[in-house]
Amino acid sequence: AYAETLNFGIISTDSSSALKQRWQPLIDDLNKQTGLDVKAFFATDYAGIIEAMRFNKVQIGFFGNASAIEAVDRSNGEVFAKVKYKSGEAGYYSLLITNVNSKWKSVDQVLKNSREINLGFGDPNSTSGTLVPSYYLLAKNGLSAKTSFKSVLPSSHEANLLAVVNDKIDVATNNTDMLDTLKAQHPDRYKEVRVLWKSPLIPSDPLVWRRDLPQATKDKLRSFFDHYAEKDPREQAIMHAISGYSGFADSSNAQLVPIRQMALFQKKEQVQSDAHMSDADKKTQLATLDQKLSELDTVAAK
Amino acid sequence: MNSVDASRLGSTSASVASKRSWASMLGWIALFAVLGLSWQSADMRPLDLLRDPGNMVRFGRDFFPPDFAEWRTYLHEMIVTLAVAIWGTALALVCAVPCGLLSAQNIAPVWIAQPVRRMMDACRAINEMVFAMLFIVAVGLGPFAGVLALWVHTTGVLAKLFAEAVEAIDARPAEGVRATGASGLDEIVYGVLPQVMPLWISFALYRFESNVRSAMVVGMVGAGGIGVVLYEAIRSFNYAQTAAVMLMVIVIVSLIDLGSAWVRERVI
Amino acid sequence: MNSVDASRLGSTSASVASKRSWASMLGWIALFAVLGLSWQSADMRPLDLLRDPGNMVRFGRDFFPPDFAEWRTYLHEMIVTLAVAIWGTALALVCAVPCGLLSAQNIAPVWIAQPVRRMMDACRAINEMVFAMLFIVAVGLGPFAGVLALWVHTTGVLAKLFAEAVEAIDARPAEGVRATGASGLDEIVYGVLPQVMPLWISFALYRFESNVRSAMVVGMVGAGGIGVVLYEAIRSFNYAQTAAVMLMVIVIVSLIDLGSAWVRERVI
Amino acid sequence: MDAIRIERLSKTFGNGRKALDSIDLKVGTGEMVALIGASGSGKSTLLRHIAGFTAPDLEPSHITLLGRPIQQNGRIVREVRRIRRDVAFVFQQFNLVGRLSVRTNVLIGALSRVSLWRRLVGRFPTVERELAMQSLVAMGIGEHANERASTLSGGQQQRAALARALVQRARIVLADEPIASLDPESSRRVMDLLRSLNEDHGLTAVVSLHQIDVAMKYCARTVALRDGRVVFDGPTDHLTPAVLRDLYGAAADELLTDAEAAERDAAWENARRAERVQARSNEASAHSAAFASAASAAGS
Amino acid sequence: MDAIRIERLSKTFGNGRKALDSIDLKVGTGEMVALIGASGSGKSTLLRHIAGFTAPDLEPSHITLLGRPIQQNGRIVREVRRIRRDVAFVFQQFNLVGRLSVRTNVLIGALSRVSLWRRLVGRFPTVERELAMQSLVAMGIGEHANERASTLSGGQQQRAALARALVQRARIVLADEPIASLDPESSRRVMDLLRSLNEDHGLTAVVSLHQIDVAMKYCARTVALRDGRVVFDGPTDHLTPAVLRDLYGAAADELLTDAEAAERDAAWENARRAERVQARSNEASAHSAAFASAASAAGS
Ligand SMILES: Nc1ncnc2c1ncn2[C@@H]1O[C@H](COP(=O)(O)OP(=O)(O)OP(=O)(O)O)[C@@H](O)[C@H]1O
Ligand SMILES: Nc1ncnc2c1ncn2[C@@H]1O[C@H](COP(=O)(O)OP(=O)(O)OP(=O)(O)O)[C@@H](O)[C@H]1O
Ligand SMILES: [Mg+2]
Ligand SMILES: [Mg+2]
Repeated sequence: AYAETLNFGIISTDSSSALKQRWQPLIDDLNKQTGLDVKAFFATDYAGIIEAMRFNKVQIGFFGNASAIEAVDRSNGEVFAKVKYKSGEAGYYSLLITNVNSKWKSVDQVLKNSREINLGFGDPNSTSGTLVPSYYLLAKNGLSAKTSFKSVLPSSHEANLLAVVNDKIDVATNNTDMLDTLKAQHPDRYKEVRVLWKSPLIPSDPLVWRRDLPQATKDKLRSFFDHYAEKDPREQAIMHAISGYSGFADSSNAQLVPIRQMALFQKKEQVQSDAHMSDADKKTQLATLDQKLSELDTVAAK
Repeated sequence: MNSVDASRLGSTSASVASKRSWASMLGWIALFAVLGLSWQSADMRPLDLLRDPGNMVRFGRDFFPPDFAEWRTYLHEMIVTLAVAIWGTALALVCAVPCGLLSAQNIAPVWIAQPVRRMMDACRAINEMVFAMLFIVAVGLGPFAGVLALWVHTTGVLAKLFAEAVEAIDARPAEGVRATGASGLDEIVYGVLPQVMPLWISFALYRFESNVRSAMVVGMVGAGGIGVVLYEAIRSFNYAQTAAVMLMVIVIVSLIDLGSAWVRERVI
Repeated sequence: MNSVDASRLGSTSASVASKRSWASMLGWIALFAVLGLSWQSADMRPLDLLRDPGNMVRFGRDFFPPDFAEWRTYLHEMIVTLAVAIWGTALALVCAVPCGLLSAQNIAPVWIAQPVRRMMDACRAINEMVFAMLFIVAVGLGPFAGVLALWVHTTGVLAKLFAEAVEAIDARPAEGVRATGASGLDEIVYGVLPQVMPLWISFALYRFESNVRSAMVVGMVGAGGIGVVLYEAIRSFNYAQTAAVMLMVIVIVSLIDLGSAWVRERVI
Repeated sequence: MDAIRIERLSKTFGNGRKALDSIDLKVGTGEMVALIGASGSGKSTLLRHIAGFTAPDLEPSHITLLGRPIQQNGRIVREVRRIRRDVAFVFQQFNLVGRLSVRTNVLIGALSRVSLWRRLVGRFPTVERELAMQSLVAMGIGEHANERASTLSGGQQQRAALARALVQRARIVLADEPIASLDPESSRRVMDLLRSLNEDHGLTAVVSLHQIDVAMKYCARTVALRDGRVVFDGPTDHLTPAVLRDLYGAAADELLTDAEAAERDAAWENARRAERVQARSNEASAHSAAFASAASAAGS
Repeated sequence: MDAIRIERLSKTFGNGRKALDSIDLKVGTGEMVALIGASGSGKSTLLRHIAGFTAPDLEPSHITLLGRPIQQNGRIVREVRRIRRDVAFVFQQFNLVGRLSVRTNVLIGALSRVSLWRRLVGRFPTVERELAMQSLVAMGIGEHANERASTLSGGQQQRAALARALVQRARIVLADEPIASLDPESSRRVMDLLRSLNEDHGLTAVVSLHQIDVAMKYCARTVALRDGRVVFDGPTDHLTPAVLRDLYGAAADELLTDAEAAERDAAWENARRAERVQARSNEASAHSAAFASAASAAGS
C-alpha cells in the first residue's frame, strides 16, 4: 500500500522530557497501525520545529501549550489531540515554591512583602514558569513581576528548583511535573521544597498537525490517537513510560484560549510599562490587544 | 670613555623606554578600569563561594556512581554526534583554509583581508540557531541541517584562528620561497603551510571536539545525538546518567586530544 | 661520475620516500573511510539544498529591515553580557596560563603534562550546564554563577590552545635563554612568552568573543544578557528584532577582532 | 644591457635608521662583484632591495634588473614575482623551510618551471629531481637530501640554500655572505662554482663578503659600503689600506697588516690567474653547466 | 682541576646519523682551544653536549664541567641549570629572542644574579643594565640597544649574542663560530676580548672556527674533528698540511697554500706574541675586567 511520509517533531516541553527511546515504540505502533511512514525528530527547542512546520518540512508536532499557539498561528497548524495523565487529570499545575526553612510560610506573606523578595521566574515563553504565574498569581493580585519584587531572575525550571532546594533564592515558580520528577529521583531533596501556591489547571500538552494534511491522513491519525492505549496493556505501558501518560484525548484549538488570554495580558502589561513608546502608539496597541482579548472571551464563553 | 658612552646611550634609551612604559602603563590602567567596572555588572561575590561549599559537595555526590545502564543508546547517539561533527568540521575546513589565508594580513592585501575577516566575524556572530533554522527550512529536520549549521559557524571560527596563526609565522622561510620567483600560491604551499600545519591541525581538532560538544544546534534541529541525551538527563535530575554520558564525552574529547598530539607529531 | 652519484643517492632516498608516502597514503585512506562512513549517519543529502532554496530566501527576508526599537534594552543587556564575559575570561586566563604551560609537552615532563591535559579535557567536556548548576547551588542564581561556569569551561579551552601554541614554538630562542643558566621560569618568561604572545592574545580574545556569544550558560543561571534577548527574539519568531540584536553582536565581535589585531601589533 | 642598475636608492627603516643613502650602482651582465663593508653597513639591505623584498623610501629612485624595472620611486612593480625567476637569492640566514626535507627545499628553486598540479601535490618531474640531487651533490650534502632542513648543521644549511639557488638556473645571483658558515674547502667549492658559472656561462653575480682575501681572489670588481653609502667601487686590486681603514674603522692596526697580506696575495693571485682558468678545479666546471640559465646560454 | 672533561662521548641522532664518535677530551682551566673541522663534522654537536643541551647515546660516558658532572651515561643531571650559570654559550644561529629588545636579550645573561620579582617584571638593577650597555658598546652595537633583536643585521645579531654571553660573567665560554658573520675589524675586537678574558682573567674558552688563520693567531691549542671523531689535538703550531688535508678533504690544493701562508703568519705571530700582550688593543683589556667572572677572579 502507498505509505505517505510524514515528519513528526517532538520537543521537550514544560511537562515532559522527550526521550527518543520512550517515544519510538509509540511511533512504531503508529506506523504499523496506520500504514503511514512517520519519521520522528526530537528537538530541544520548539523554534526549529515550528519553522519546519511552516515550510511543510514537518507535518505533526508535539508541543507545549505556549508553543502550540505559535504552531497554530504561524505554521498553519491545528490542535487535534492532547495527552491524558494517568491520574486522570487533564493537565498540570504551575507552582510557587520556597525552601522549607525559609521565613515565607504562605503566599499572602509573599505577596505582601514582595519588595524584600528575590523571585526566580521562568523563561519568557514558559507556560508554567512565566505566563500562568504572572497572570493568576501576580496580575490578579495587582502585582507585576517586573516592578514589584526586589529582583527577578528569569531562568529555567531546573535552575530555579535547584536554587530553592539549596536555599539560594527566596521563592521561585515551577510546575508539578518538575516536582514529580524530583520526587522520583531525589526524595530527600523533595522534602526541602515547600509549595506556597498552586495555579488553576493548565491543559496538558497538545498534538498539532498541519491543517492542509489530506483528510484521509488526518482520519488515520485521529483514529490511531483516539484509541491508543485504551485497552492494550502493552500500549498503556508505552504511554506510561513516556511521562506518566495514560493515552490521548481529542482536543482542538480551543484548548489554547486561556493560554492566549494570558499571553495577551502579558503583552498588554509590557506595552503599558514601556517607557519608550509614545502615548499615541500605546493607545492604539492597547486597543488592538483589548479587542483581541474580548474576542477570546467570547470564544471562551462558548 | 666607554663607560661614559654607555651611560649616555643608556639615558637616551631610557627616555625611549619610559615612553613605551608609559603607554603600557596606560594599557594596564585601562584594563583594570574595565575589570573594576565589570565587577558590579557581573555581580561578583567571591566570598559566596566559601559560604556554602557543602552544597556543591552534596550536589556533586549525586553524580556518583555513574549509571551506564543505557550505554547502548549513548553509544548510538554518540556515533550520530560524531558523524555530524565530522562532516560539519570537514566542510568547514574546506572553506576555512582559503578564507583564513585571505584574511591573514601578511598574505592578502588589506582590501581583501578586511572584508573577508568581517564576513567570518558574521559567520561566528550570527546565532547558530538562526543558521539551523535557515537550513531546516531548506532541507528539513535532521542531522544534515545540523551539519550545515555547524559548517557555517565552524568556518567562521577556524578561518579566524587559521589567519592569526599565519600572521604569527616566521617570515624568512616564506621569503626564501618567494626569492625563487615562485607564485603567491607556491609561497603559501611551500613557505607558509609547513610552518602553520601543527597549529592548524590542533585548531581543526579542537573545533571538531567542540562540535562534538555543541549539542545545542544539533539537538535543536532534531538531529539527535549525545547532546540531547545529556540535556534530558540533566533536566530530569538524573545525575547518575548525566555523569555516565559526560564520562563518555570526556573519553572522546581526551581521545581527540591525544590524536591531535599524535597527528601533529607524525604528519609534520 | 657525479651524475651517477646523484642517481644512486636519488634511488635510496626514493625508497625512504616511498615508505613515507605509503604511510601518508594509509592516512588518507583512513580519513576518507571515516568520512564515507559518517556520510550515512550524518544523513548527508546535499541535493536537498537545491530543492527548496526559495524557502531560505523567504525565511531570510523576515529578518529585514532590522527593528532597533528596543535598542536601549539591548544595550543594557549587552553590557551585562560583556561584564560576565570579561570576568569569566579574565579568571580563565589566570588559570589557563599555568595550566597551559604545564600541559605543553616541550616544557613540562610527561607525568605532569598528561594529567593536566586530561584535567583540561574534563573542564571542556563537562557540560557548561552542569557547571552552571553546580555554581547555582553554591552562590545562587545571577551573573556570578555565570562567570564561574564560563571560567571553568574557558580555562579548559584556553589551556589547550595555549599549550599547543607553546608546542609549536621555535626552540632556539628558548635554548638561548636556557644557556645562560636561567631557571625554567625565566626560560618561559623570556624565551617562550615573547614568542607565543601574539597567538595567546588572539586566543584569549577569541574566547572572550565566544563567551559574549555563549548565551546558554548565562541565560540558564538567570544572568540575563544579550544572548537571552536573542533567544527570546528567535523563539518568539520576531526576526526583525533578532536581526537587530545580531547586528549588534556582529559589531561587537568585529570590534573585538579589530582590537585583537591592534593589540597583537602594538603590545608585541 | 646592464644586469643591475640602481639609481638614487635610499632606505630609512621604521625606527628612523637610514640603512641606505642614495646608492647608485650599475652591474654589467656577466660581472662578478664583491660587496664588502662592516657589519651593519647595509649590504643585506642593498641586496634585498635589488631583489624587491623591501620597498625603499618613497622618493624618486629606480632599480632595474635585466632591463626590467623592479621598483620605481619606492613602489615595487606588480610583476616582481616573474622577474625574480631570473634572480637567485642566497639569504644570510638561509631562509630554508625547516620542516621540509632538504630535497624539497632545493626543489623549491624549480617551482617556476613546474606545472600547477605538480607543484600542489609536490610531485616534481624527474628531470628537476635529478637537477636538485646534482646541486646537492655539488654542494657536498647529497646524503642529507631526505633529512629535514632544520636538522642540518649551520654550514650544511648554508649549502642547501646555495643548492636551491643553483636549481633556479637564474641569470643573476645575489648571494649574502654565502660562505660565512663554511669551512675553507666548502668555501672554495662554492666560490669556484660561482666563478665557473660566471666565466663560462655569463652569470651575473653580486656576492657580499667579509673575507677580503676571497674577494681579491674571485671578484674582479668590489663595491664597498659604509653606513649605507658606496665608498668604493672599482677593481678589487685597487682596494688600498686607506679604503679598508675607512671601511672597518680607524683602530685597525692589524687589519692593515691583514690587508697588506691580502694585497700581497692578490698580486700573486693575479699573476697566476691565467693558469687558474684552466687549472681551476674541473669539478666546478663540470657542475656549472647544469645550473647555467637556459636563457643566458641561448643569449651568449 | 680540568674545566671540561669528556669521556667516551658518542651521539647518534634519531635519523641514524652518528654525529659524535667516542670523543675523549680534557680542557684545563684557563685554556683557549680552537675547535676546527669541516662543515658537518660535529663541532656544534660537541659544544651542545658540553653545555648539556643534547643528551648523548645511552652508553657509558661522562662530561664534567669544573668538576661537576653535567651528564653521566647519557643522562643529563638535574642541576644542569645551575652549572650552566658558569658556562656562557654563543650559538651558531645566535638564538636571540627576536621580539625582545637587544638590551633585554643581553640582560638575559644576567638573570641568574637577579631577584625573582625583578626577573618577572623585567626591572633589572642598574648595575646589570650598565653592564649590559658596556658589553653592547664593547661589541660595537651600543646604539642598537633599544631595537628589536630581529631587526639587526646578521653580524649585529651575532655580536648581541656575544654580548649576552659576556654579561653572564661565566668561567667557561663555548662559542660556536662566533665570528662567522663578522667583518674583519669586528672579528678582531671579539677575539681580542676573548683573549683578554682568557689571559688576564683565567676564562676557559672553546671556540669553533672555520678560519684557520684566526685559530693560529689566538688559540694555543686546536682540536680538530672529522666525522665526529677527534683527529688532531695539540698545539696549533703543529697543525700540518697533512692534518688539514685530512680534515677538509683531499682535493684541496689551494687550501694547502692557504694553510702554509697561515703557518707562515703564525710563526710571525708567535715571534711577536711577547710584544702583543702589551700592544694588544688596550680597548679589549679595558673591557674585559667587567666581564670577568667574579668567582674565577677570586680563585686566581
Ligand atoms: N638534530 C639533528 N638531527 C639529525 N641530525 C643532526 C642534528 N643535528 C646535527 N645533525 C647532523 O650531525 C652532523 C654534525 O652536525 P654539527 O651541527 O655538529 O656540524 P658542525 O661541525 O657544527 O658543522 P657546521 O660547521 O656546518 O656548523 C651533521 O651531519 C648534521 O646533519
Ligand atoms: N627591518 C629592519 N628594521 C630596522 N632596522 C634595520 C632592519 N634591517 C636592517 N636594519 C638596520 O639597517 C642597518 C643595515 O643592516 P644590514 O642588514 O643591511 O647590514 P649588513 O651590511 O648586511 O651587516 P652584516 O654584515 O652584519 O650582515 C643595520 O644597522 C640594521 O640594524
Ligand atoms: Mg647582512
Ligand atoms: Mg655548527
